[in-house]
Amino acid sequence: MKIEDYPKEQLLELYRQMLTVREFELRAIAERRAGLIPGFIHSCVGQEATAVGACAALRPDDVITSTHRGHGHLVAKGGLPKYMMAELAARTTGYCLGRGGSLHMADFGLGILGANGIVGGGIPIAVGAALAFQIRKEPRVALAFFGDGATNEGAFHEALNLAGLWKLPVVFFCENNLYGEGTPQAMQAPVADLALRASSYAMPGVIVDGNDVLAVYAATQAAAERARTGGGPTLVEGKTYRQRGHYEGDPMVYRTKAEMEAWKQRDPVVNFRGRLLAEVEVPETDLAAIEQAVQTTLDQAVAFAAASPKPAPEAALAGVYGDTHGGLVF
Amino acid sequence: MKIEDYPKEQLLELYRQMLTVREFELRAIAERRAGLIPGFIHSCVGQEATAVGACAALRPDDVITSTHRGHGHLVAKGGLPKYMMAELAARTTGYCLGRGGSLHMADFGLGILGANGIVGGGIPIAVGAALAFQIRKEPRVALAFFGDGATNEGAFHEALNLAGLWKLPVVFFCENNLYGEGTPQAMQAPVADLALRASSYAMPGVIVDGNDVLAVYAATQAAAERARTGGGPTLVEGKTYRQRGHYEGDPMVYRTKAEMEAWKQRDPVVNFRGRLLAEVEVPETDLAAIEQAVQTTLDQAVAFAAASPKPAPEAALAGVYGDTHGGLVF
Amino acid sequence: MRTITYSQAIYEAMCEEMTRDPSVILIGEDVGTFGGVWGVSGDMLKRFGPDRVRDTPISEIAIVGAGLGAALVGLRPIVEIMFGDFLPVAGDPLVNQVAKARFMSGGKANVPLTIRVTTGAPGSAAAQHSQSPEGWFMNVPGLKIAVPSTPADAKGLLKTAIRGEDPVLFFEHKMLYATQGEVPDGEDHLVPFGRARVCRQGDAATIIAIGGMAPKALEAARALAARGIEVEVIDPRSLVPLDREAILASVRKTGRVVIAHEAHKRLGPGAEIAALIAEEAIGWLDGPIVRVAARNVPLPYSPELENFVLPGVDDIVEQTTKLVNYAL
Amino acid sequence: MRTITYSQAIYEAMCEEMTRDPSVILIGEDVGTFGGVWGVSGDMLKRFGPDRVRDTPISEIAIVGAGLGAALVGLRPIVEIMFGDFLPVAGDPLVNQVAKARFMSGGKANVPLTIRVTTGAPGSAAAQHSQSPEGWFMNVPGLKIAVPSTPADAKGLLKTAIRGEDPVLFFEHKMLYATQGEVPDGEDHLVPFGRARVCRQGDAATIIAIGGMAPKALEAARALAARGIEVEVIDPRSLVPLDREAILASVRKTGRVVIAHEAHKRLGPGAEIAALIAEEAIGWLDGPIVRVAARNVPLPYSPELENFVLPGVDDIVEQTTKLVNYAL
Ligand SMILES: Cc1ncc(C[n+]2csc(CCOP(=O)(O)OP(=O)(O)O)c2C)c(N)n1
Ligand SMILES: Cc1ncc(C[n+]2csc(CCOP(=O)(O)OP(=O)(O)O)c2C)c(N)n1
Ligand SMILES: [Mg+2]
Ligand SMILES: [Mg+2]
Repeated sequence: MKIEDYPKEQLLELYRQMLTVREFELRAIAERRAGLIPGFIHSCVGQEATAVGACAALRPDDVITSTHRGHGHLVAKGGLPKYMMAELAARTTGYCLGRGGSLHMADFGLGILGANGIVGGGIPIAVGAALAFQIRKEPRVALAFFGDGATNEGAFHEALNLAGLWKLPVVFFCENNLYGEGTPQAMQAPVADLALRASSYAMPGVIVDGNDVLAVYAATQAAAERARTGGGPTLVEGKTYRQRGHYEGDPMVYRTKAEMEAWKQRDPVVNFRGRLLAEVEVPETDLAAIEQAVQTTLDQAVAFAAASPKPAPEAALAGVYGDTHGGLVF
Repeated sequence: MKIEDYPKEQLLELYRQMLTVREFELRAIAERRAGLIPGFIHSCVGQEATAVGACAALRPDDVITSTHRGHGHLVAKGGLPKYMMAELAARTTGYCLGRGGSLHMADFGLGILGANGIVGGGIPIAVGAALAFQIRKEPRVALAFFGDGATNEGAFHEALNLAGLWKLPVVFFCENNLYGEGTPQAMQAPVADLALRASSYAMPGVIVDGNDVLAVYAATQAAAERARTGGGPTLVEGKTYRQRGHYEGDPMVYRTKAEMEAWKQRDPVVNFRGRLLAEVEVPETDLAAIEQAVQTTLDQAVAFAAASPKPAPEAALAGVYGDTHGGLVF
Repeated sequence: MRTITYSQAIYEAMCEEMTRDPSVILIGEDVGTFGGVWGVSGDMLKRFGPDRVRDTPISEIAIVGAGLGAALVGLRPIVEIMFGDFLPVAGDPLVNQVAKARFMSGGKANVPLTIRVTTGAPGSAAAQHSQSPEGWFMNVPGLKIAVPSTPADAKGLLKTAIRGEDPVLFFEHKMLYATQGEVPDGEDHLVPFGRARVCRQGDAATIIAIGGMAPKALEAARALAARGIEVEVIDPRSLVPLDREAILASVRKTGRVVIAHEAHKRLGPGAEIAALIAEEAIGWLDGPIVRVAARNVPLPYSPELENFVLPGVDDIVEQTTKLVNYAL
Repeated sequence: MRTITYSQAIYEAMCEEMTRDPSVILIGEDVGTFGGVWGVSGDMLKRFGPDRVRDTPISEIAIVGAGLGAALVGLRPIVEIMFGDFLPVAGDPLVNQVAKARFMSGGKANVPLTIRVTTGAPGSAAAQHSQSPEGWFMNVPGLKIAVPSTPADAKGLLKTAIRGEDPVLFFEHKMLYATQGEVPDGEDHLVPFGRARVCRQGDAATIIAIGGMAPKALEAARALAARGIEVEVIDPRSLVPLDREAILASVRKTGRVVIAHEAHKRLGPGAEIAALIAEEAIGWLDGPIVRVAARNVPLPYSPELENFVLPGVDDIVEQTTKLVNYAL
């Protein structure tokens, strides 16, 4: 499908979401420096198109599992910046009541089964959700996001094998951003195209330009459709790039300015904006309105977070178990 | 290479080894019933050709890691039946002084880095040995044996990736006997040819008739040569069949008599004997002499085991650590 | 009341709960066609079909991880791990995912996941098939740990686990499968977690015995009684939560404590019980807190060595006798 | 003697041993180009080359398993696992392979393998990056466990680990990396395992403090001294082997014990120490054995919550004061 064949509202929504992700990250980084946010941030700046394109192909009752670099996935699956920001600020109004932080945000109502601090940790979880959908004969799909580095973990292998074997409704979405922390992908695996690993599990492997939100959307849409109709899982690899450090503060000794510059030219948000103007003649004012709205959303998110209460210390003791067997101390 | 191109002594040696494996298993099973052997036995009856063919391609200073079904690997790598039988009988003269039993036999002098009770557990160990050979620039090879079921473990994936990435001198030998315990291979993975999983790690994958000792030898020989000369690892899949239960006592509800009968026709030991007689005209008397010698070896092994002392109970406390830091109690 | 085996009790608990609630499923290696390597699931594949009773590949990470994912969207999976020794293969899903999902999400995740696993030495199975990992995850908040020692407890605790909202590591002792016992009738025979069972009353000493050691402790108690020493035997039934009150009450009564488990002594579950008593009831003690446990070496293959390493009835009798004669 | 950081001490130990013995190598995630996520390996890739200092893929099973394989054929690998929280990812190689290889082979396998791993909460890193797993493997015979708290101990214990013949889990506390201390000169500064360090003498109570809690215990001791309470502070330096004698000797002297660690309280390493004392020195105790440890909940993200969960100097002071005033 060409860009001009998409409804204009859909294109604008994709832009709005990508911009929200981008601006959320930049704002979170700024607020971290300013002291609102206590923990680490692994930003997904540069990877907005994979998050937004993939989730655009999902329905509200589909589910995702996410990663340490998960803010984009959350926004794209419907997560609200204010609850995210409040979580980063460790407030009671945050998605996890301040207990989880960046690495563990989840919203089960939205089908967000959780970010994850363990590389590859979310992949088997998505497979399990898909198993439940299959058993209950629900037309729902689970999508697991993970990085290139995660494909070298045992969890990736076992999970894909199980899904391929049982033809589970899962989409495995690999965001190949060329690095795992400071180690280039080429020093982590002897294959550059991770999609080819799909063949080990009798599932299709698809490579897309991960910086092109429409390409990501189309590929994920096809994979989700296939999964939903009993065709089994697909491994989708989006080739992309992390524009900032692995974490904020990363000295980035492991890569060159030139490489970073080259990828900046392929910025998914900036380029999509350009295409909207050039290829489908969206008026600049429409975009400006979105940009304004996104800023407002984020201003409100930060204000909401800052105004929200910090948890009472003893709150740490709650929420470990669902049943306390008559109020036992554990 | 055709059978007639092999030196006769080599062919006879392959036969002798396969027969030793076969007879070792049958004798061990009998001695277990008779009460000499206390533990479980996972026999490799039917899989003699993979063990013997693969190890024939190795040099004495090459190393192997083995599995729960490892007696054949041990014999083929030079393990002596008497020390094996003594270990099964839990005697102080056994390979592990009676501490390990069937699942843990090892002889570091012979390059046998150990059987393993954990499915897939030995694969990363072989990779580590290969890493040492590479670093020390030694022309040595490590070979990991494992079953079809093991290819679904995370350890398999991580180990092959590391070996493919670093071009380590390893041969990954998958004995695909169509079952993992009571579960058919087809219910464990959505691909029947496990050799194809090699492509995920940029290494060649080779399929051989695992019941043809010469085919196994040739394939392993090529893989070992490649590894030894810096060409990196290979995944070799030998298609074979376990003729007896997963363990002795297995009711085998999961497979048909017909299937078992069909594979019996492909018995690696019986058929190789037939070929020796028919295709290279080995005199029956030569074979009879080998058969006699094997029986003698096993008689002696059983006698040795039975006559060997049982360990003193307190011996259990020794051999946990190499350094005791001045005799500390741990 | 019927008299059935421990194995049958577990089978019945699973079948009844699966009949009662369609969201209960069973997955694991060889649980289907094979009927479970320990024979526990038997004909469940036939009874409930391949959708709800699934043989899996040998992929412990995926099995446990998938159990969590299924639980998060509303199933109540029972996952079987054949040997407790293999729990470390699924170490990450257990420790970092299953245990923490609820807490990390601010209490929002529901994790009704039961992980059935065997424990204990079945005899000459050696170091990788004989371990007792009941304690390995006690330091990981978020998991519950059940250690039934009788058919009635096995059935009732398993039902509580399956109906509950939390992840449970359910340890089935291999040598107990064939043991018999009375089990209350009815589908609602539930045994609560955190409630110890006083198996026998006495005041000379308290023997706290875990899992497979509970029947051995009772045997020891009978032998001790023959010598005129009446001991109290307590089976905690669950290690997390632990019935602190029952344990402390008995200690206050007897003043002498022996803790028996098949796990290795060093930082086995008994260490926590000993530490608890030393912290909460030190003034009531009339002697050292004694642990009867496996020695701190891997489990050996040889029967003679294994027997030396494992704790037995004799060890309990001997240690208890010594303790009873101890004068502070 | 020079004053260097804990981090530098570890770096020096590795470099000196690699220079001394070509069979020592370092492998792990980002140990090379990045210089280690904690900066510890720094320029070692440049100094020793990519053969001996290897960045690995994110494959903890393979890393630890390969470390074992390399050790079995004569290398002395140092393997780095970035966070202690990830040890369960490599659960099988650690528990079933590395720990047992020697014993299972009848004592024949040599396993000179050092596994460096970080521990402790660095602040708002949440439940999967803040754990203190020092105790998780104490119930697994075959592993040694080192918990250095000073630069001198870090250097000396690491050298002992690298030169030794056994697998060692070497826990480096993240919050200690930047701390300074005097370290003896020379390449043969070895600190033996199983020899505790008496950091401060006193007779009012014994505080046994593990890893990151050792400096906090000393701070608490100074605060207590200001109130006239002179406590003894003991750092066990290794948990396996444990210096039973030093601990028991101090307990016999003071009669009061506080055990402090950052691991969760329930079956944390302190449980074993408490159980040991309750078994071997019960008659010497003048009060309960107190454990100051993290609460039994996963580590939270919020600083307020985290602070509430973790044990601090104040907790030690408060608990010790209470204990000293306790009358049996
Ligand atoms: C099991 C595990 N090992 C190591 C880490 C440390 N770690 C966090 S992110 C990361 C890199 C992940 O790379 P990739 O999967 O490509 O994701 P990216 O960061 O590039 O998005 C590593 C090694 C971890 N969190 N979990
Ligand atoms: C990690 C682990 N999971 C499960 C088992 C139990 N088990 C022992 S052998 C076996 C089947 C292995 O199948 P395969 O790898 O094909 O080898 P085969 O027995 O066919 O030789 C299983 C499941 C185990 N020993 N280790
Ligand atoms: Mg990446
Ligand atoms: Mg098989």
